[in-house]
Amino acid sequence: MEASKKRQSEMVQEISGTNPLKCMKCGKCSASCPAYEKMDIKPHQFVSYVINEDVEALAKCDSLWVCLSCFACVERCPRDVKPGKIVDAARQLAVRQKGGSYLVPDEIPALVDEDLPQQLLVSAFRKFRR
Amino acid sequence: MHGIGVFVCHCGSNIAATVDVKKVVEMARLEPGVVHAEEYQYMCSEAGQERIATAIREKNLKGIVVCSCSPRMHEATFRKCAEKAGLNPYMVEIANLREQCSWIHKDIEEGTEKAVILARAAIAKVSLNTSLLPGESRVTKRALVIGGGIAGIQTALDIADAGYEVDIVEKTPSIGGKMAQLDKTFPTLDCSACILTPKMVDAAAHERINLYTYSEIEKVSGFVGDFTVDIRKKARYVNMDKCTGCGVCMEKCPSKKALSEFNSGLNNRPAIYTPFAQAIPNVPVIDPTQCTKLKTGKCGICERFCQAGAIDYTQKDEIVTRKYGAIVVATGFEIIKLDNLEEYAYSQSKDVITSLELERIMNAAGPTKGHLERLSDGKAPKNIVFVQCVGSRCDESKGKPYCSKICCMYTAKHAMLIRDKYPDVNVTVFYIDVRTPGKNFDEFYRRAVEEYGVNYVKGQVGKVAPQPDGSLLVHGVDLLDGKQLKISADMVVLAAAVEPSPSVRKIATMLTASIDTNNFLTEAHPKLRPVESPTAGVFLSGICQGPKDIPETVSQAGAAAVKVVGLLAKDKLLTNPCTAKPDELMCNGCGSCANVCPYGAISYEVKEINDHGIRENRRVAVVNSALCQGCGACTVTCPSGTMDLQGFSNRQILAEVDAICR
Amino acid sequence: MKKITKKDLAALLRFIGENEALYIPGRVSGQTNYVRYNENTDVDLDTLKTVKSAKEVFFPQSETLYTVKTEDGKYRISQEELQNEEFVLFGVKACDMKGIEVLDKVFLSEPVDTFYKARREKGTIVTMACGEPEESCFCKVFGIDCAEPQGDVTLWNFGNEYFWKANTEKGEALTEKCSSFLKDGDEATVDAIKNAIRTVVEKLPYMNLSLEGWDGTKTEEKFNSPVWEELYKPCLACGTCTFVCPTCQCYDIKDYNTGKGVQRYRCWDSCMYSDFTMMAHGNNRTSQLQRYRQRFMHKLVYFPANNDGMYSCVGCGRCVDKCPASTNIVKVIKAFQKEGK
Amino acid sequence: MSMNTEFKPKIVAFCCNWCSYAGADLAGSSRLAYPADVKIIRVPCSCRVNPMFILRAFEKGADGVIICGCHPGDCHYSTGNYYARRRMTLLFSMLDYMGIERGRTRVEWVSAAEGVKFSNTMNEFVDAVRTLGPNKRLGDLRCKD
Amino acid sequence: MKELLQDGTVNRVLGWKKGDLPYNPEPAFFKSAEELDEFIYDGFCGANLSKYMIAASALEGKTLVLLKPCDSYSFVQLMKEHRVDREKAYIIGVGCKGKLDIERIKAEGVKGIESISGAEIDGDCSTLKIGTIYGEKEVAYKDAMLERCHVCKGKEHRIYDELMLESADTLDSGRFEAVEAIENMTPEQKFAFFKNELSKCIRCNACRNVCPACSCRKCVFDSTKFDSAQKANVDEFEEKMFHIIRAFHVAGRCTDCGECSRVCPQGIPLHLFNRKFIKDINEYYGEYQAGNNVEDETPLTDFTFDDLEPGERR
Repeated sequence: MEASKKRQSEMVQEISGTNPLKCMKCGKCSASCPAYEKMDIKPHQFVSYVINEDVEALAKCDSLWVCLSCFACVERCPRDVKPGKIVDAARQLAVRQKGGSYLVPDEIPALVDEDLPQQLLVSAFRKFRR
Repeated sequence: MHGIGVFVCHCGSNIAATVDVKKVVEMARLEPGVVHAEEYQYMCSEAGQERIATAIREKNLKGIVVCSCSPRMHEATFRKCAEKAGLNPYMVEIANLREQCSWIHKDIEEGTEKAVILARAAIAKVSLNTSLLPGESRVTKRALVIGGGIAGIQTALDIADAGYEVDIVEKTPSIGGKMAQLDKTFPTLDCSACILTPKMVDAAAHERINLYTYSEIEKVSGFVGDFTVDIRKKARYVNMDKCTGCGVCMEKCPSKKALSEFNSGLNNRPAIYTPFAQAIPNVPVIDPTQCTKLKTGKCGICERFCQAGAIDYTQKDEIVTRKYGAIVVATGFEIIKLDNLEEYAYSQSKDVITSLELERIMNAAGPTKGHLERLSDGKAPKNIVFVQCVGSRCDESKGKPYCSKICCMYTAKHAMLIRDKYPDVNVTVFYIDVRTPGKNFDEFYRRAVEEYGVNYVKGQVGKVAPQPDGSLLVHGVDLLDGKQLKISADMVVLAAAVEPSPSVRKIATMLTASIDTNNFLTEAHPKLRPVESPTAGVFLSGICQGPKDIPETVSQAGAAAVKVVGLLAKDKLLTNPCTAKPDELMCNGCGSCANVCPYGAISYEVKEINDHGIRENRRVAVVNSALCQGCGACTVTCPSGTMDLQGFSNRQILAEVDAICR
Repeated sequence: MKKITKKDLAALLRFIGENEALYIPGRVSGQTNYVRYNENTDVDLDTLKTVKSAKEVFFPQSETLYTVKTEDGKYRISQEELQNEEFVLFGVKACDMKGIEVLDKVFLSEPVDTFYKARREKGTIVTMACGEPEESCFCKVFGIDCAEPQGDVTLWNFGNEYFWKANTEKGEALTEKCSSFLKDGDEATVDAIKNAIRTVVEKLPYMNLSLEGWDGTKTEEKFNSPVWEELYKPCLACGTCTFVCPTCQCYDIKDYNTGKGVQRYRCWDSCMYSDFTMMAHGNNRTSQLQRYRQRFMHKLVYFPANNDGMYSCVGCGRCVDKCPASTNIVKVIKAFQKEGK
Repeated sequence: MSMNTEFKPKIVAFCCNWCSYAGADLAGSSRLAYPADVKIIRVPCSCRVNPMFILRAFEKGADGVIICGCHPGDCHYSTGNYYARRRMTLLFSMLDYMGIERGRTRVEWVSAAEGVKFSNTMNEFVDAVRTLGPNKRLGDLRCKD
Repeated sequence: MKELLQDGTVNRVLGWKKGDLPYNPEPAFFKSAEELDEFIYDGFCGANLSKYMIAASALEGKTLVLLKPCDSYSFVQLMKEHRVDREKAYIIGVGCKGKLDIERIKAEGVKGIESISGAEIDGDCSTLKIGTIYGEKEVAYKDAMLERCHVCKGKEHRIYDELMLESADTLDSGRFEAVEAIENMTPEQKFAFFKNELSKCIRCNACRNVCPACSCRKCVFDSTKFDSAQKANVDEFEEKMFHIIRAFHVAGRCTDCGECSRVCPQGIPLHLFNRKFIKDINEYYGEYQAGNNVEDETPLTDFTFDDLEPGERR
């Protein structure tokens, strides 16, 4: 059990390419987050959840689907911890666990707004295919 | 070499417990060249040293090996002992049987076997040792202090008071440095100028202190005790001897568009200026990039108004060459550029300022005459937000990885002063940690919270958004409440990180003093030699070594001064004789050794060489043994083995290798 | 006169190699040198000249003379044993055979070199006539007939066979030992082979080289000739010529510290090296000109003067082939020839 | 297993005077054990270590050679270890290229404060050399007996 | 050349003199126009004359020297090391169409060579017609070229006063192919490969003495300072020691002129050592060509703070 928790936490770090231990707990991510109010687990908490190896809680939380993937937190983090990437990684884990997809590839082009940043688009696909 | 003596120490039971000392003695006797071997309880004791001395005298020993503790501990002791007994001190080698054998091994057999090998290696080495004599170099009884801030001034005063001449080289037109720009100082709230100005005057008036303001270091050569420094005295265009400091020129100067460096660029100054009213020397300089006369040849107003006739548009930079025995680096700091931290809107809004700018705004001699007002519209702010750790404790891509150390305290000071003077102003401080180690520091911070009602919020600011109405929307977070905050502020003050003055890189290179990845100068030892640079004769004072506040800077300045005085008090310095030595006959003059020498100790000369009867002029390497520190980088670069290191020669090291691998 | 078919040769070599040491030209990474035979040896009797000559079998590039060891602070000396087993040296060409004769003059005259002598006594030399002499060959200039080399046994390469003739008692003994592999051969064929070789030799470019004036006299005149001043200039002072030469016999004696003692060994030295004959006071030949001159004066003047006119060059042409700067003994002889005119 | 415990490798460690030698002293005064197979040669700086010394050690029968110096940036002579680093990088690469076991050579930066690191490094290195067994590829046969 | 010699611009010409066989011209100093009749420059003039300029720099007056493009790198490197005097050299950069290796011709089974045509510098250098006492032979010029010409550094001279003759492109293989092939071997294969090659070494020092980078007045292997003076290959260790140290000493200074491999009497591919270091330097510290100019910092007397650690790979 312990081992699998550890493995999940490592997976998040692997997928996100971040090192949560670099966090100095300044909260700048949460200060920057436009979706903060709607989040049950706040951006800065995401980092400590990974450190504390409680990815399961992250995979269940609403924040995953509230996060806009605007990456303001990633951009502004003074320690280069990239909380947004962690959210993204946790979301991927959640999606992998659930499987299935509501979106059919053919439907996608119609939904795409040309001006959207690529990264946001990819995140959106991940997010809304449950 | 014949006539080697071996002395094996028991070190009480420290060595004898895991090394069969008798066996080591017995085995040492079998080594070629060994004529004497003995053991004793404590070789370093007086009785032990006496035994060594007696053996040297009676058996006419040519070299000795002491098998004892680390050479870092007692090499000097045994060298002195040998010298007293009439043996050259460099004919002593130490086999480290304690730290590197008996203390780490438990098995006697194993320990003894290794001890024998270590002794053997030392014997093999000593048999190739040669007598070495330390050279002597003279000490110029004058010190150079680079930088005229509080660190430099204090160092200079302390050295001068001890009776030695000191030159201060300051790149701006006046001494005083950053401290002169500050309004009040923590934790006592003294007026900065009130405590600094007397020191500036003292320095200027001191008979043994010589000021080179508006000057820069051009070139440094030489070595500890005997540095030669070229100082560039930049053209002031004002004759220092004639100027009375009346200030008419500054009033009359029509070109007033330059930003005042002293006021952090918040207002303007004329082309001819002194940085501030109490400047020392109180002699203005003409900024050649601003002066109409110097740029176009027309104007000349200052010259007309100067009754002393001190204006001289024809002045040129002047190079002064001076000799020094010691150099103190006190180059201070700058505030970092905030380009990488655009979220704080520093470049977008005039009302987002740095703490240093706030110092000027709060100062009675500053651009707002000491009134707290917004720079955009001159209105009194009602809500002020302070942001801590701006660019400090950051990932390399964003700012500086270190804590700037002074921000927590000066922010508390600012917050307190504002609440004191303008009780209706709301002050919010966003902090990550409040760091207050220091005498009366935490008390000071607590007063800000408890007595002055400053609102400290744990959490960082994510963004400062200038609003159309001129206010600033600060997006922050209160991590303890778990709430995101959006505060509408009139003014945001950023505690921007400090960094070493950019000029330090060039100076460090000239001095061959090492700097770390953040451009702070490296100390010779972080704990035990914190005010000395690894380069002999170069000392460190103030923030150039690492972030520090005023009291720390002053105490470090004093410490550096003591080190300088200790050096200047000597008439002669003994130089380390373990230096590189080239064999002229073999030298190709290729130049690779000089390329790797960190001390510039190697030069090339064309000399007449007599190579077994063939006389010819050849370019050969010459080592200045006073400069050489004996690292040996050159010896490996030299393909022919022309360069060798005395005391650690190729053959000596190879003999050790052979003895160990035997 | 005997003969052996080429396909039986491998078996013969294996037979000899099983009973005693056999040294034979073998190929290692593209180069042919004398190697100690074993089953994996890539025997190469077709390459005319081995890189190093056959001399190293009798006078190895380096050999230990004695060893000193320290035991409990005392020294113990143990001498290297002399060659005490019979061996066969196979495939030596006429020039190398002559080279061995030159070495005999040096090492077998007083004081006799016991190491060399033991090897000469234990060794049986099987020589081989040259099939296709090359342009750098000039053995005939020194009176050597590469169609009929000396040695204990001589071989001639012809078609699918080697003709085999024993010249000495040792040769007879080897022939006897190997008799099961040998059949009778006829003299006439061999004579025809010899003639064919001699005809080829006449066509070689260096055949007209004249040794006139190199008779061991006029030492001063040769020594002081200005010709050397230009000749030595390309010389790089490497030891290639000396080390590939079948007659160069200079050696150095050195000590090697093994950690447990000292091994005294001797190794080939080259008069081209700046530390050749280095003595406590320095070197008596300080310039490359002097060193260069020494080598050729020794081969063409000093040696014949002391050895009844025997040159210590055998015209193998190895130095012609191998000199990195393309300077060599032929060019020296020619330069003097030209100067003489 | 029995083979490996039998084999006592000869290890030469070149330690710079200012950091690594002091680190070794600290390991000693902290009683941090490492195998007696390691013998230390004191050099002023890691840049004093000539490739000749390393090859010579192997020639005479060493099974492993390790060079310890100040951490990059901390050199007492400010730049010595940077040169040493380049030299050793190239030398080791060449040895590897010639089929000499990579595990027989090592460079480690050990500060005067890193007694633990010194001891751990030596333990690891000796283990690695033990696994490789006696040095056969780089050694003079004359020194073997 | 004759004119420069006659009008006193130069005191001598350093070039190649006709050999007494069709393929063995030797480096020579010509002091008069008359002597120059024996001058030759053809496909067999492989010798790198830069090395001889060290001695020539000590002579009175200027020496006219002919340098092929690859030789000019050596000259620049020697200038950088203050071993040759630019003022004393009048450099004619001569074109090159690839230099020939007589060993390669002989390896084709050619024996008893009497004449060779097709090696002339003004020819098209495509086929060598070889007359031998055993009949006519033909060898493709390309097949007879030295290894170094197949990895030619280019037709540009790094330094010259005057240029003469056309060059040809001879580059047709990867410079580091052979090195990479060895790198990809197992340690056992690597060891066997080098053991096999180096066992042939006779310590004649030809590689060292011909090398323009090995220009020490006294080589460590001739000096007593390291107790390293050895003459004979008593043990295979010694060859390794010699060749590793030699390659190390010229690392960052070797221009890859290929002379060592050209002169080795035992055909040891010595350039494989130098080229390994060149490859490593390029990979670890950035592309570097010794002899390109006199300004670049030599890699081994330079460093950056974030150089990779020994054993690390980039």
